[in-house]
Amino acid sequence: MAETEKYDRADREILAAMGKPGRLYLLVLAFTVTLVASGFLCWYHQYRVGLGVAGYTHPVNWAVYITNFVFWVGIAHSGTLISAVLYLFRARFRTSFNRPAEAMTVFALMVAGLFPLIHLGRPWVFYYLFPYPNQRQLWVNFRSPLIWDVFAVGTYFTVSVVFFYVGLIPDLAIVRRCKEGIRKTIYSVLSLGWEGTRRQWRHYNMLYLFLAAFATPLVASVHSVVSWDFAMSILPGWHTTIFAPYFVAGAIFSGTAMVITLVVPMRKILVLDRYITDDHFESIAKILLFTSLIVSYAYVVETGLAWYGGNVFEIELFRYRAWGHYKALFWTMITCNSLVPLTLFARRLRRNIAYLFCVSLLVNVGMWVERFVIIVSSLARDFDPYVWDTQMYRPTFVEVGITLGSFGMFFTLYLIFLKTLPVLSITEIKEHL
Amino acid sequence: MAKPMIFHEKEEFLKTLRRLVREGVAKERIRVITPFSVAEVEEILPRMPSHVQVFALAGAASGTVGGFAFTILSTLSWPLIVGGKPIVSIPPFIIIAFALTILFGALSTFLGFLLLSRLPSIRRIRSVEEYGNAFVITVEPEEAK
Amino acid sequence: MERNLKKPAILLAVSGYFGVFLLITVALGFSWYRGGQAPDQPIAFPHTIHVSKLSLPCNFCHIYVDRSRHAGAPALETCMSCHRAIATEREEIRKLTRHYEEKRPVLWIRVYSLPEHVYFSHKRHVKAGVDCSECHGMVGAMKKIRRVGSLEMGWCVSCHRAKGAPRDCATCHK
Amino acid sequence: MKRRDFLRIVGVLTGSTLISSCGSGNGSKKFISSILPPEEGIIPGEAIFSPSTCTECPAGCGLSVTLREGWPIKLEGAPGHPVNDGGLCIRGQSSLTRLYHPKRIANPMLRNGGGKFQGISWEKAISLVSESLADSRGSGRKNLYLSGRTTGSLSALTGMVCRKLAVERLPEFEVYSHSAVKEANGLLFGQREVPHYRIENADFLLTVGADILETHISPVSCTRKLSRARGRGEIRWFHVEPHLSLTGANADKRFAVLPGREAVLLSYMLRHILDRGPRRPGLPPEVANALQRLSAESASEGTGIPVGGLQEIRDAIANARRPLVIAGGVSTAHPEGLEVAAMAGMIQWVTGEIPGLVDFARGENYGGVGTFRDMEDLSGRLGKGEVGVLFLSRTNPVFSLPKAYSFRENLGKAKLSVGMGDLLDETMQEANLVLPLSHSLESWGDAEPRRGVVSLVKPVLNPLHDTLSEGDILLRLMGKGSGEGSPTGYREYLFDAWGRKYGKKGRDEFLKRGYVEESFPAKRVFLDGRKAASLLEGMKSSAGELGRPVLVLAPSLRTYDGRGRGLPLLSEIPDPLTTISYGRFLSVSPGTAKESGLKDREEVTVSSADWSEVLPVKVQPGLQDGVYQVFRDFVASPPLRTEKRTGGAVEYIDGARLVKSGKMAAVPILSGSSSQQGRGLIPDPAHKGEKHHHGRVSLYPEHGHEEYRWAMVIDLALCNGCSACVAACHIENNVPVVGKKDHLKGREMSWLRIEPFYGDAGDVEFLPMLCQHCHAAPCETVCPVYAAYHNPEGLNVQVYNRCVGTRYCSNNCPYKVRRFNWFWHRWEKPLNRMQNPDLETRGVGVMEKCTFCIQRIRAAKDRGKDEGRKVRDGEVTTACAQSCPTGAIVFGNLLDADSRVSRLAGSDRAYRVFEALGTDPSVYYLHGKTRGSGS
Repeated sequence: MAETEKYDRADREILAAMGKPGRLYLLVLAFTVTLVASGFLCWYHQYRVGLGVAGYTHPVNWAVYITNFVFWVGIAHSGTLISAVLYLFRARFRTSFNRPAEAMTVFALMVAGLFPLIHLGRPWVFYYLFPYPNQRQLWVNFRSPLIWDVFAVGTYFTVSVVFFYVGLIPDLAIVRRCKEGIRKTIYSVLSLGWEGTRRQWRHYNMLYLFLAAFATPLVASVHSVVSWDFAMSILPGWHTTIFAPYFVAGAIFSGTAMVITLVVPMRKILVLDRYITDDHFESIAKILLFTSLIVSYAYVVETGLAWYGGNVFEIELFRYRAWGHYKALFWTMITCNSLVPLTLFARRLRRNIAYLFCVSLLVNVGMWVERFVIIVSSLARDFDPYVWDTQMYRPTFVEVGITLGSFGMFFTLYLIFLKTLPVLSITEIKEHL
Repeated sequence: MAKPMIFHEKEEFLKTLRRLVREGVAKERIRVITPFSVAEVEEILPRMPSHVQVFALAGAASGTVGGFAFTILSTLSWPLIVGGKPIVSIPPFIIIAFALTILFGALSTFLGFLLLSRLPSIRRIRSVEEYGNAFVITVEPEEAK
Repeated sequence: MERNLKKPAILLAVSGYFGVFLLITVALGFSWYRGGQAPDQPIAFPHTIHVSKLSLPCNFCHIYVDRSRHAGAPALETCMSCHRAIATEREEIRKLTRHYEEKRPVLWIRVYSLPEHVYFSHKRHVKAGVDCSECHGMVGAMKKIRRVGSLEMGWCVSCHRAKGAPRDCATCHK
Repeated sequence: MKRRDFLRIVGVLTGSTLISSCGSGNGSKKFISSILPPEEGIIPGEAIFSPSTCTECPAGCGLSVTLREGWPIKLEGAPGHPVNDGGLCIRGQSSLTRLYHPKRIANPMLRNGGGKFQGISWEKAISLVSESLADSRGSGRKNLYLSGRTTGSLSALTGMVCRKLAVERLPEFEVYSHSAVKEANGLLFGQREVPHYRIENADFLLTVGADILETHISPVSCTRKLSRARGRGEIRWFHVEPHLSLTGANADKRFAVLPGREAVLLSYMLRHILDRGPRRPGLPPEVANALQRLSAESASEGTGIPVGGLQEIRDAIANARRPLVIAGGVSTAHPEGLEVAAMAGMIQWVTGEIPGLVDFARGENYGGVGTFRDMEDLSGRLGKGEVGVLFLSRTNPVFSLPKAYSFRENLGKAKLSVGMGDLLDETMQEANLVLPLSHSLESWGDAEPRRGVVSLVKPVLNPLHDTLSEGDILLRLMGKGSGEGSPTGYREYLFDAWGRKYGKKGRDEFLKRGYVEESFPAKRVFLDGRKAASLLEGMKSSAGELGRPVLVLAPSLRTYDGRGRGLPLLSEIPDPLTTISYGRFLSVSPGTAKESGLKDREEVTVSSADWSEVLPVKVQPGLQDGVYQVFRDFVASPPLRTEKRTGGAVEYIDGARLVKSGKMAAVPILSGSSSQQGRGLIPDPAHKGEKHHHGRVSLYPEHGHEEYRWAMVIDLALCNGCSACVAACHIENNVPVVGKKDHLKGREMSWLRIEPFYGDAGDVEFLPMLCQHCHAAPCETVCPVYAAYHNPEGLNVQVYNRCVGTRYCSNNCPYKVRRFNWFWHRWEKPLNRMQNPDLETRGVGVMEKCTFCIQRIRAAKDRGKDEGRKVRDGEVTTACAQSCPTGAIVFGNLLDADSRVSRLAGSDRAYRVFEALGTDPSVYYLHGKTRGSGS
């Protein structure tokens, strides 16, 4: 048959996803939206009454909110990794993941960005955190890692959005073609009147290359900065030089897991097996395995440092992590992040999508717990024994609600994405058809 | 304007394109539309590379400079000692400068792209002749130039 | 027909969006204007006469201005020391006299008030040679006292910058 | 606006409204012109100080009350006062919260038919009382007047009124009446009095059970004298006690004696002193012979103190030039208490330190105070129904007396019981008629805590509620009773009383100064050999043994005998030894805990013959096995026996049994670890010689300070953990009281805390921890908005209004001294009056911490500027340093080379906590001498 028909088929099959939403879709959407709503209510309660409604037990001043922040920023990373880094490496399997991955990046960052504000004691003056000329003639303290966050995450978000959008332009042009009425208008506007002329393609390729080039250092930098929120402090368990690489690896690890978690059901429901093959999954599973090994290595190293360094504070802390109030979580973390992924050495398991899916879920859990353990346990055992926590920190319904809300928000956004934008980058797929 | 030739096979389209070039049709007069970026086209009709990188460089540079200027000046405008560190402590400022480099770089590259490729174009947003997934060649008449 | 429904809808949405901002700006502007307004005092005390005509020094009545952080309002005794004799027939002076005789303090309406977290000392500023008018404006020319400075942080700071006064936060923040 | 109305009233009186006029504080929208210009010296926005006397316990410490805008906002010890000389204890500091207590009784109340209280007017109340006085006189019932310890003019007035109205004045009731000591002194020297001990002149002090730092007679006075002497290194101090008290924890050496066996110890000491050859005036032979002879072994057998320990004490006394022995507290509150007190007396006699160290001339005025037996009798008379009107003033027998007395029941049998007090305590709730008393800050009066020391009680504000002072009530009663109509008020009464006593000029001096001190010739006393001998004879057949395990009821540092229980601040501040803030607990020894598998917070039922209580357990290092310990105020009407000879209560419950209830109680134990975990917060005295100033290596150029670098030195050898500083800080800085729920989450707000760290021997050292105002502060760098920064005077400033509440600063503070406002903290009216207008009250979501009392620094600099000079050393001090009874805290300018601070900071005892972290703190600690525990 004629090539064009192949292409048309691809268009049809991929755009099929954007058809009328089915009952299942609506149900899931309704569910996630309710999560968001309840999360918002919890936050409002906290806003009115004060941060005390959360379960903080001094000296544990940071807990679930910061955990979520780190977790979501982490999730964002693999998006950039897949779309930018793999682009530069010309990895073939990238094309089948990059669109959902990029979408994930953007949404994860939207969610992550909320948490620094949620965890503020006085959210109503959040704007103090932004450097803008004001009548008070005050600026921010650029020495504070929290301000680095503002810049790093802000930049990351902007760049990811641009990258995501640029990738979409030619596809939007295709959508424009198949839509009618107001939708057509909208998509034509979004596609900026893309034609596919030679000139456009030339500049487009160049732009895409440069964006990829710009985004790649972000993969390393953003989570390093996030890790410095902790590493720059003097707290035993936080103040370690290995935190930056350790966190970046962790971020990609968790992000990759999340990609799998999202793409497996997507491929099943939207029948995209032709475009997302098991080989693709296998190669991404390899990334998962690799990063898992790095993370496990980091666990060993930080414990080793504490033990070999002979610093009483560090030693006590790591003893406490493994055998103290939070030991259950610590061992969950080890199991999910270090032990379970080892099974992926077996090729059969790598290619077993169902199994891969389960592993990815476990890794998601494990990585969330990892952040929690790092943050909470270190705070609970610092220098002055008098202030060691007298009883365990437990999140309250507010924190739980807001956390669930954040997941709700993420998936809501993702579901909307499925119905409004092409879920795979069609043009790129065509190139390789 | 001239009637476009529409092809359904990439090879066939490329053949025609080569032929046209051989026949000595001025490159400027050949207008090509493809459903996706086709590397061969560039080989057949070579052109000096895109200028997008200029924008990238300019943006990035301004980001770096701006980043340092901003942090240093704002701290000097109200010097406050924190943690016994000097007012102008470069190491942390590097991080800010770096972030801004990437940010400005990316944005200005994007703007550059829009400028160079004449996007967004209102006319085409209004109406654009769609060729679906076909490869199209239009040869503009001499007097067009 | 769907179209012609959507168009006005969009129009409405857009105009509403900007409308809100417009309203907020107007409201802010108005409140600011009100802030600058001169309130009606229980006794219409004319600074014009006392300051310009009689050219009384400020600390003739605000006796604490160079001794305390507060300038202090004159005790009615002080007013009466003159007004037992002067202009006794005037309505406002009668009011004053009534207050004095019934031992009811006069509750003036505050024109300059600082938030709780600010430490401000009249004494220090006066001793540093800051003229009253620099913050309170040409009181002598005001029939009713009007707030001239915004009393916002930036307002204080710019003067401190200009005069090289300390800019340590703890100077003013309690 | 409430406050405005009040000010208007006061304003009319004094013109002090002007103080509040134009107050930049609380952004008030009104601006007041008062009627008259204020009196001379009153400057708006400036603090005024007024002398007064603390009435929280019988000690009668002198106060200097800080007034702002017409309201008392802070109490400080009056410098130079003969009792406390500037110091003030935790209870005294909290006295303000009694004045402003939201639950204070606002007006007289009468119990109606339904047993409910309903308000009545004073006229009604007074006439009701005098009527029932009259007709019970008619019906041959007795009218009785019972009060807490009363001295000075009030005592005189009470006497007069009682005579006039034919009311029988009962001996005053105090839980700690020192009856054994009085009895013993009566017996030996014919002086039924508690003498004044001149600790400052002794070179060796042996305290037997007397908790001189907590509640014993005059704690602040004792603490001050003792710590001055210790500061000069002129005194050694041993302490002997059956349980563990804060006092014991602070002695140079502490010996745990078997409960009730102190007499054996002392007789051994006395014997030894006699054998050491004659000291003037020696003992009459019959006494000497009566004194039993004990070998060190048998003495050790009898007392449970190892032989070595005994010899150590023995030699210490024998070798001391001016040894002083003080027996009291729980050691004199058991069946052999009289002997213990007598032995102490005889040792004092033998060592010839009467009247040198033991001064009967200026006794502690406990003459009028009765005993538990008196109360038993009273209860009996009530039971017989022979009592008409019973006045109960400033006393809470229903709570304090043993159940066996069945005082509560019998109280109902009185025709009319009239309760006088400020809070509705157990006794007041039982009374038929409640007459609210004004706080000492609202009323005139005086006190004579020690013979010849008269201290002024002077009102600083109009009564907040419809209350009267006890004096006024009495005068009104007299007026009604004697039909001559109400005479002049108590104020007038006092003024001419003082006038008569000191003359016009003397009175004004008294009113200005706040106290007078008369001098007496030393009183010679002589030992009555016969009585002493017979006492010793009786002792041979000692019946002092208490059946163990024994439960000791210890006096409470925070609430004295329980009278402070009503005050929220006193429960907010943890007990220094256990760091438990809210709720009751039972202390058990580590040994007991181990063998019966008890953990902290575990609930047990502690019971004796006919009594039981459920209490959570706290394992108390240093407590000896076989002894349990609770504070007196944890147990309502405890099952105490009365001691036959002294009439005092036996503060022990012997044969106490523990039964686990298996439940865990929610007890806020604030300390996360009772040991330092070898982290050297308080360096081990073993390497005291070491230099503690590590050279600091920094990548950055140092930043300097021009005029001032404020710094603090805390002498751990002097600090005894009494927590007065914590209370002072709370009140000075508007630090909120957050309550038990938040304490359980570790969310206490106190800017200053006392950290007790126990050694393996059960010895404890206290580390006051507050913001260290680091030169290179970790908290500052991490604040995104400069809310925390280092100011040119070396203060680590927190700008509350800039704080967004990331809590990063607290995370990064190695000392964890930053406090976060998790909620809006509100001061229940009228407690909000107590707020210091020089500080903003922090809202929700803001981080706060110690500021080195920046408002005081600001004021001092302001004065300095006016006089065109720098702030002098000692001119400005922090609230904690000011109220510290031991003078352990010194504050000043480190740049001034000859300021006390910089001299002490240079001493080789000086070190800083976690110096290795390179935070370079401005708080220096002088590490303590080793305090071993003998047992």
